[in-house]
Amino acid sequence: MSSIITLTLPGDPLFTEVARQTTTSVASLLTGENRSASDETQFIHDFELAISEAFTNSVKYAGEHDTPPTVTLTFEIEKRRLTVSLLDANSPFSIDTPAPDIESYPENGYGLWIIRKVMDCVTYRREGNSNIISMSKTL
Amino acid sequence: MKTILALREAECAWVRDAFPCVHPLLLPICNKPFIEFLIDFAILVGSPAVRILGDGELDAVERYCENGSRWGIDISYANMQTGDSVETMLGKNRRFCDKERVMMVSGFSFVRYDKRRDYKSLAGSMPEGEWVAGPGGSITLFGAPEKPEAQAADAPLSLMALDGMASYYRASMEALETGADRYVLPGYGGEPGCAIGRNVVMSKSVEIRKPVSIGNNVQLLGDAIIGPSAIIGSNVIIDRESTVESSIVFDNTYIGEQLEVIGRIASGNRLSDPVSGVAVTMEDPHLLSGIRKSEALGALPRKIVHALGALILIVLLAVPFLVVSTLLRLGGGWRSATGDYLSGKSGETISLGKVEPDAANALDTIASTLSLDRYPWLFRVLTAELALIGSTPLPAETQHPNAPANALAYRPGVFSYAEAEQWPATGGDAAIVERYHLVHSGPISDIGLVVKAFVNRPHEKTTP
Amino acid sequence: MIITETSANGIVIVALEGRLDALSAPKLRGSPPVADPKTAVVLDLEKVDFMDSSGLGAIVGAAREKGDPACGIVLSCMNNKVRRTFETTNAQRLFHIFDDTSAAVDFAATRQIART
Amino acid sequence: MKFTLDNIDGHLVGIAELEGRLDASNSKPLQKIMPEWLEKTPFLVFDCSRLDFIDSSGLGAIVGCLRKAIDNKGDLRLSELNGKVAMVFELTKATRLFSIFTNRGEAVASFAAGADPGSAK
Repeated sequence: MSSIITLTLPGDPLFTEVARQTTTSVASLLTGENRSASDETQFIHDFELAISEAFTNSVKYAGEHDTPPTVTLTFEIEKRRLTVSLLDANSPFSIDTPAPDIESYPENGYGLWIIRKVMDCVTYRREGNSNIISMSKTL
Repeated sequence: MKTILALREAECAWVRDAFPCVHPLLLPICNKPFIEFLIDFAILVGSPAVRILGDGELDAVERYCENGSRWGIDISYANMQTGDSVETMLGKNRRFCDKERVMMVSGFSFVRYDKRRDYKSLAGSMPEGEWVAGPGGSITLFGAPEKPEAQAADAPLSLMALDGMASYYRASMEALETGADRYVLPGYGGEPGCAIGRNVVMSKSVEIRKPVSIGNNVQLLGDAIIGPSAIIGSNVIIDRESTVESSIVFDNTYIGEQLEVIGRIASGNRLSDPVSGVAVTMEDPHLLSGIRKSEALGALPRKIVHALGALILIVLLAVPFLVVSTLLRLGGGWRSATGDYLSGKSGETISLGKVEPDAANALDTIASTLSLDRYPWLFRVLTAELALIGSTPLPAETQHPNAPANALAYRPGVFSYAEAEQWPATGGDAAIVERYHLVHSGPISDIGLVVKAFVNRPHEKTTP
Repeated sequence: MIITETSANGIVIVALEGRLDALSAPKLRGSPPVADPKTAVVLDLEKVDFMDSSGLGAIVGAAREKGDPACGIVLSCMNNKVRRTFETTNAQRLFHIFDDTSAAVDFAATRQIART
Repeated sequence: MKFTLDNIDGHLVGIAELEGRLDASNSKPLQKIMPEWLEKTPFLVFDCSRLDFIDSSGLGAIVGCLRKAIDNKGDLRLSELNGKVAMVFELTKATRLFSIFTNRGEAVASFAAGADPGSAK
């Protein structure tokens, strides 16, 4: 049994907070058997972080079009698993970024690495002119 | 009195090399993670709160210990720099210390104590300063004694540096031999020197020689000899006529038939000699399963049986599939996602459509009862891309914790052996049962297992 | 995000409150004591309830520009969520992290004296 | 695989140097060349000092060689197993099938008169 929620937001950093808060409230709907409260807190926070990173990336690379950019979030809620997909119309990219070399004090380039690290499964596909990045994690 | 447990990565770097899948603080000593011995000691000393301080990643430790409510204490985590002095370490945790007396346990050492003794009064009356020290670490007290009048209480306390495989092996064996007298050890012991976990299945002909410690979900097959001095982790299979003596077998390890593991550490597909430090990584599918002659001979009939089985299912299910899937598709209840999965050949992937019918109405129930969601996969058996029954296909893009060390121990199937066995659905258990059947099942038993999987599958709905 | 600057013992304390993300990170980078390579700063994160990699990047980038990165920005009072973001990228290795702001100030002050 | 013959007290002993890895992918040549060696002598020593890795199929191949040597009324003895290889032999109890020597000289000498070459330990 799964439910699906779709949400389209303007591609503007102001809406990052909306994306985050929606994600945390959706993530808190999931329940896991034999899971402790701190597992659930962690689960919610991991999604909050991953969506913040993905949304920020979408917005950052959205400047190349004339039409106002949008980002569409799709939440697929199962009993113990949540999958969040982000669709945007930006140029294609790769999710296989290497780990940041922290010793050289990098200021950027952590985003996709963090997403891959906190999620169970991250996939990227290109459909027509759209990027779709899907992130899922089981509680 | 509060407790700070301080550990530097450099002190336990050898664990990362020897057992890459285990965080050094979670290294099992007699089937109990290292850090738990320290937590037990902190409790024995009367600490209500423990802070774990490290100069590396603590994520895995945090996931295991959480906030400590399991032990009835508060556990928190903090970072330090490798070169920090004791003063800096205390400064970084000033709020935690809160002007109370603090015990700092530092270094990667096994603390030898005796749970029956009164460490609380002893620690309370000890003067400020080093309590006990060893080559690999120390226990130091900060702040004035809580009870100025010194008590005559005396309890054994010493440290044993865990500086390599040899000392780790010694500490484990020592913990096993002193048994549950001095430490809190996991497992249920019917008699002293023999602790056994949950869901341990043992053939009648298995011989157990004390002392032994056995974890959860362990299968001991006919005529196996376990012990003396065997520490067997969880999700382990010891196959027929094998001997495990004076050895440590880590979680998720399969020990094949007619083998002799004496004075060794077996972890996954790695076998180490704790004394010389030599380690061999087995690249065979049957890890340690000895010499098998019939491997090549068995492969072809098995493929034919699988193809025939798939063909029969394709014919039988053709009508239900066409009707049900068309109806579901019209109603929008047939959603399919294509993903890449690891193929049986190393380095290659296959793309499979995964359908997840919702078990909400009658049609969906029919679909899942008849495994129609797997119907399209059956054709892949004919092209030999999938087995009819084998391992659960693993997604290609993730670093899956159960990802097989070599492709031979993994053959993706339409149905999985784990489904047939209704084995507890958690990853490690399922992986080991799949590996076991890959090695042991032949063409005939595969048919039986397919039937079992077909019948069992629809009942389990919780698997992710 | 709200940025409050105070000082104690000759050390500037920059206290942050709110969310440290792509929207607010430039504000932190622009804060004069943070941007000045010669000023040692204690960054009080007690009231930061969310931080992502943009926020982390701003802190790491500011540290890089300090004469002595490890002592130029000293961190205090981060909650578990923020600590996890640091650990995910191993950035905790770059910083001295305190659970108490006054202890962080004491540490920064002794380090400054040691250097002059 | 280097193969040399040595004459010890009238017995011709064949010495083969195994090198590198012996596993499923490269144990065939050994099985193929074995009859050629046996034509020269059934008394063989495998010098394993340069053998780095062996798995169950490699071990199977060596056991096969032993069987052939015994069928020809000879024996196959091993020398200088390194730690890793020795561990696999111990694990599979193959140590019980072979006479194993710490160096090549001893292994060859064990075939000398006095020591009965037909009987393994």
